[in-house]
Amino acid sequence: MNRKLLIRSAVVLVLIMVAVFLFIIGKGYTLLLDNKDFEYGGKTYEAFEMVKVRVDREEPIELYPRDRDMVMVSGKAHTIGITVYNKNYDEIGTRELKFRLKGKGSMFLLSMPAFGAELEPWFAPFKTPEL
Amino acid sequence: MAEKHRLRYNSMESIKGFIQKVGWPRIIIGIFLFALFVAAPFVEVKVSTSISDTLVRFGMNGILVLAMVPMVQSGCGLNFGLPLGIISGLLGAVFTIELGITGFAAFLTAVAITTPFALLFGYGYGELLNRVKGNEMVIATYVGFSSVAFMSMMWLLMPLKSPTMVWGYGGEGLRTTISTEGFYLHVLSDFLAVRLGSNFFIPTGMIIFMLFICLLVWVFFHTKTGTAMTAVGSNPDYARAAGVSVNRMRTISVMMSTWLGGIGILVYQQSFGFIQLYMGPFFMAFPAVAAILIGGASVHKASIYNVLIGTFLFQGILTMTPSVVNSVINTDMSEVIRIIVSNGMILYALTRVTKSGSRA
Amino acid sequence: MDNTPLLELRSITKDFFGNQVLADVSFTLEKGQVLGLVGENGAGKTTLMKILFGMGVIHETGGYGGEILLDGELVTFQSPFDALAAGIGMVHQEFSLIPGFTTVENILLNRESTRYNLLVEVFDDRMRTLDRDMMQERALKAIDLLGIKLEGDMLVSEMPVGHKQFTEIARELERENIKLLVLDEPTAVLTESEAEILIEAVRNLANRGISIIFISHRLDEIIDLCDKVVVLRDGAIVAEKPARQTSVEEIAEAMVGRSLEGYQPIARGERLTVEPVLEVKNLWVDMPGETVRDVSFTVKPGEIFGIGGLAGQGKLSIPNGIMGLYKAGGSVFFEGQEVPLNNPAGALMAGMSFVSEDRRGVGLLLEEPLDWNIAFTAMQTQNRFLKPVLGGLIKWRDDKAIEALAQEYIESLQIRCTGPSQNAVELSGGNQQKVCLAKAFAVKPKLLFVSEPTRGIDVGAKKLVLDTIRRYNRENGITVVMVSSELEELRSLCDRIAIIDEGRISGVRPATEKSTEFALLMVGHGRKTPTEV
Amino acid sequence: MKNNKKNKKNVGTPWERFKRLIIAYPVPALFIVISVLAIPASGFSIGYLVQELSTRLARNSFLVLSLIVPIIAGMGLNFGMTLGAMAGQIGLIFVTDWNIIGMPGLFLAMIISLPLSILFGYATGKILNKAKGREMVTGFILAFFANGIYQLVVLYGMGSIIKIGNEALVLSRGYGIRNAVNLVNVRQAMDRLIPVKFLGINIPLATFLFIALLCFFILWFKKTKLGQDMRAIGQDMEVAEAAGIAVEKTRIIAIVISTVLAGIGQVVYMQNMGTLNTYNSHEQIGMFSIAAILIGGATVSEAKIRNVFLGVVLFHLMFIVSPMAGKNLIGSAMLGEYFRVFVSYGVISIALVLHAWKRLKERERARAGLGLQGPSVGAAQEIEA
Repeated sequence: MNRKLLIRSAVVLVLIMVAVFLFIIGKGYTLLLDNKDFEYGGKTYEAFEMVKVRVDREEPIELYPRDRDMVMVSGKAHTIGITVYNKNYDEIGTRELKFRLKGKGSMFLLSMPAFGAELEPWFAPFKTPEL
Repeated sequence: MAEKHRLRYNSMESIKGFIQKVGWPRIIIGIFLFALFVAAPFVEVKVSTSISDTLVRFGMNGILVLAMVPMVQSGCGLNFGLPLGIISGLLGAVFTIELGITGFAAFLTAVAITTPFALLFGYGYGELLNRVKGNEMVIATYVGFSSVAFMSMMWLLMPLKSPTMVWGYGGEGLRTTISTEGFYLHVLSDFLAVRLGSNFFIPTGMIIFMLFICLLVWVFFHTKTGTAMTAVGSNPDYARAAGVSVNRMRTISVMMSTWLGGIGILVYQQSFGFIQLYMGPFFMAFPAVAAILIGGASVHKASIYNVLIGTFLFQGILTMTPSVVNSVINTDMSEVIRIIVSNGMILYALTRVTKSGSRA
Repeated sequence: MDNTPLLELRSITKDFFGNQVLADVSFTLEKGQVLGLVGENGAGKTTLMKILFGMGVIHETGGYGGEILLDGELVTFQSPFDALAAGIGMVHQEFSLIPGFTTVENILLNRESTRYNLLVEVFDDRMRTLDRDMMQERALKAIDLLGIKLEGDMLVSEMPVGHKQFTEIARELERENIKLLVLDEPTAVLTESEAEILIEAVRNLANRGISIIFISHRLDEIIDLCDKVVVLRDGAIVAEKPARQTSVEEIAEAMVGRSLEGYQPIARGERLTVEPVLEVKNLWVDMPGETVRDVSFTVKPGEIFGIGGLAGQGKLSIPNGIMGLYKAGGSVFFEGQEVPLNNPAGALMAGMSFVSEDRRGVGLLLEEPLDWNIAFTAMQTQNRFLKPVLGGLIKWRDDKAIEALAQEYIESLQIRCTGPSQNAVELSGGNQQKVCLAKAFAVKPKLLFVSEPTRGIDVGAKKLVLDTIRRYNRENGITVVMVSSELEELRSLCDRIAIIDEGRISGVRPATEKSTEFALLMVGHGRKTPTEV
Repeated sequence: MKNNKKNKKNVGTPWERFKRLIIAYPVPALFIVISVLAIPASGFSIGYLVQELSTRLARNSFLVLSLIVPIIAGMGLNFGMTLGAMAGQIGLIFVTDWNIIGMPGLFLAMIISLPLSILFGYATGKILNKAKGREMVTGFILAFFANGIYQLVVLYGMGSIIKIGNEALVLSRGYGIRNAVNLVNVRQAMDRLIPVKFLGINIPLATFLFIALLCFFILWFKKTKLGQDMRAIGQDMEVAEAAGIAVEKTRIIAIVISTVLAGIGQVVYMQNMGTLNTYNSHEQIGMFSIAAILIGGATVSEAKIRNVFLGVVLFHLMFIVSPMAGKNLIGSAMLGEYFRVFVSYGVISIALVLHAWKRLKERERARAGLGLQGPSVGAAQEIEA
């Protein structure tokens, strides 16, 4: 009888673990892709003239200066790739990174200039301003 | 000494007996209702309005609840098929308005038109229930539902002309709600009505009418046929052995219940002010069932006393709870409370161990 | 070989609330023996078997006295499942089979062969899947034990009765440890040829070392099959003999043969010459378990006519059929007028009345007051206790008259109650029976049918009830037809007694005839003699 | 006599055999006739209808399948499946609140519904055990009662006692879930998991696979000891009890299984709909599922998997075409609406009446004993001779 109890507890435990796992991989986040000037350490990183952002395997999004767009993703681990263009829309560089979202909240602000400059705090949780 | 002891013992016994007779659910509900009335003034609910509302609802719903009695008494179980009776009442109402009769005559006409429909429907319904003994309640429920849906089609198709009833333009068939104003609105309620100030009102006429119908039913159960009906419900085999036709008694009881349902809805309409067609009668059986059960009836035994007590308690709770609870927690929970109380009561009655299920 | 008997009962006693039903019952049963257990209805056979099986009703009523030894060891079974585990199987009189299951499924009901799978670990053993091949094999093995052939995948609902009986027995045999098999009236529902096959099968089992307790009313079978016969009467063993040393007559005499205190059979022969008041011709009644096929008899005015016979032979259906409670055919004449059958009101209005054997089911409105119970039939069929109101438009129930009537009967029949408004359900069995009698008398019948008037009531009440019946017969001149399983009760009260066997009258004799003669009629020995009416 | 009848089954002209088929399956036959008449009148193209039916089969089959187990156990139509649907909805509300997306969201909703369903099913089983012989009407009222409790929790408890973070879910007054919850995160997540297009028709393959899984489970389940016990109880409770089967426990298990499946089924259903009508979705589901399985030829005491699929197809065919047919024939779409409501309830009534009537007749036949018709003259003579 004890054996049965043990097995049942294990099954329940596995079920809970599956639930937690589903919670983690399924949790939806909104990534705000921002192409604005970014201030960090007293320095201003300017917005790109144009940048194509690709999160996971979604369609790339084009951002011009002062643009902000958003993508919905699930789970914390993602890849982001950007292709940066100059004024004449010539490609001037790319960067790709696998990363995990850190911090609380379901919205994150991803700064493209910061990401391009490989700054450490290139993304941060985003608080919706009170309406 | 011994005498005194005996007395005490007796009074203990009689309290126990009283509780047993009245039943815990009724005592709890009664106390709850009483508490609501006591609490009302403290939360700025006008007691006079509350009492008045309770009385109005009591008069409105009494006959619908009474429609449970004949069927329960004959062993057909709770009349979940009440919508069928209500439909006969609706037919009476609709044809009366089509004829353009007004005032008290309109009410009488409606009763007169309702009667043949109710007897006809009741006969068919009764014959059906005789063929499904032991499963009456669930089938009654669905017969009620089906008939409401069927009549919804009929309301659309009926070639009636009265402008009060048909949609003005572009619509099809009859309106979903038809005002009884100008026809028989309050013809009973206003008769000998007592008004004190702006918020106290006793619909004397309606209550008298309701009590009169109760009296008719009471008289019926004191006749030879009524006695036979009770015996059929109590033990069909006994009744058969005494030469009573069980099926005939059951059919009569169903016809009576159906007729009472029809009259009941007419009384309801004259007070409420509207005739509700289409899906209106759909759920009307449940509050009536709950009320009579709260009044102390069981699945196989019901009396006029159960009707009066039950209707008063149930309608009292429905009136008082929202007004008191709302003003306490500022929320309108009346609908939820109604659902939980009425269905909880029915559920309680259904799960009581009764022998009626075992006997065919 | 060891000599310990397989089963030994040592002074088993049992009472139900002071009512002694078994007194000092002792016997032994050897391995491979067949023991025939006989006795009248109510002699205590059923109770004895219930004790052996540890049925719940025994514990609920205070257990039993004495000891049961199985294989020399003292056993006390707490539930039938204990008894089954100890190797005792029982086949009840009513079939206990699932209609939509096959022979195999029924034989292995709740003992199916199963296969393991992983889900068993999480839930329980019931998640195992059925191993149908294995089940087939096991069931056929059990059937083989009987020495007969049964189709394994035939549905019970499509089986002839005999197959059902064999399926039941096979189910008990399939238990690995089966040592003792109790068969309760196994041949009652079988045809003669089926019964022969069954007897042969039982013999087979005995030869294989299984002991058998065989309960039957067919004494020929008992003599034919059993090694030993035990006769119970009034809860005590009155005879225990090897079957070879006894005869049907001897057993029959032992079964009956006791007289009721204060009553003696009397001859009132002079009455029997008058024109009959009730004439029954070729009556058949379709009452489950109590069918009669072709019954004709006459009853003389003022007579008490008894109808006896063993349970299930059809005696009960005679009054039930005539009074219209069960489907019946044939013809019935009362005072020269034909009585419509299948019409309770017709029979009542002709002047007949009926006290049903099913007191609580048919006889009473349990949840209504006594006065209603007593007056209802008279009110409905004779329009008494009604007051016309509004020029007869309404027939108003006269509650005062009803109460007065009830009060009158409460006094004259000594019904112990709190008053006419007490509900019938609250009375004791004997008082309920008196209410039933009052109901029957209240319609002022010319002829009264009384069915099993003393069943399930205590001794004191018994006498009162019988006295009442006799009083109304003697003083009011009511003709009585009394149906009873208790022969002595009939002999004490009746003028003539008809015995019903297998749905037919096997004989009508004056009550003064010897008990043995009736007993033989009951167990089928009248079947060969022409019926006298 | 009996053999005669049996032989008849396979003889006769095709027409006679056809007639017998109709007599054996009156309800499905009636619905085929209605559909055949109404489809042309509705003016819908066959392609459209097939697409709709494929969608609805995927949407409803799981729920309808959940009714089978209690029918096997002799408990009739499980009107209490509404409670399972509620559990499923509560699961969906939570995953929507937590913003769990796609298939993980669906599965998480199912897992959340699981303990609730088990609890509700257990309570339902307990209550129904107290109302043996009246299971259906009791289940029916229980569903209403539970609806009250559900409203109490969802309309008043959620957002006040139970924390709901997502403001979009909550009514403007600050607590209680909105009437309509947009299930944008999980909308058709399962239906579109494996996109298949066949002859221009979108087929929600993943959902169908999920349903197939349940069918296999049911088929397998019938072969288990537990399934066998349920069959035994369904046919004769007393005999089963006497044989040592734990009747009450088994009945509870049957209802628990049904409730759990209904909970999962409701999640499947809602992901297809995409919008949760917080206070209505579960109410209709019981009635529609029961009507569907009955239309498929199931009875109160017998149901097979094929009844489910046939029933869903026929019921929804009628559901789709009747408003348009009503409009085209009589000029009133409302008429068709009411017609389908009438048919849903009507078919349940007819099925219940047929079942009760049959049972009553069986009981009467049992009372009438051996089916004796009169004195067997031959036998009587034999004795006299």
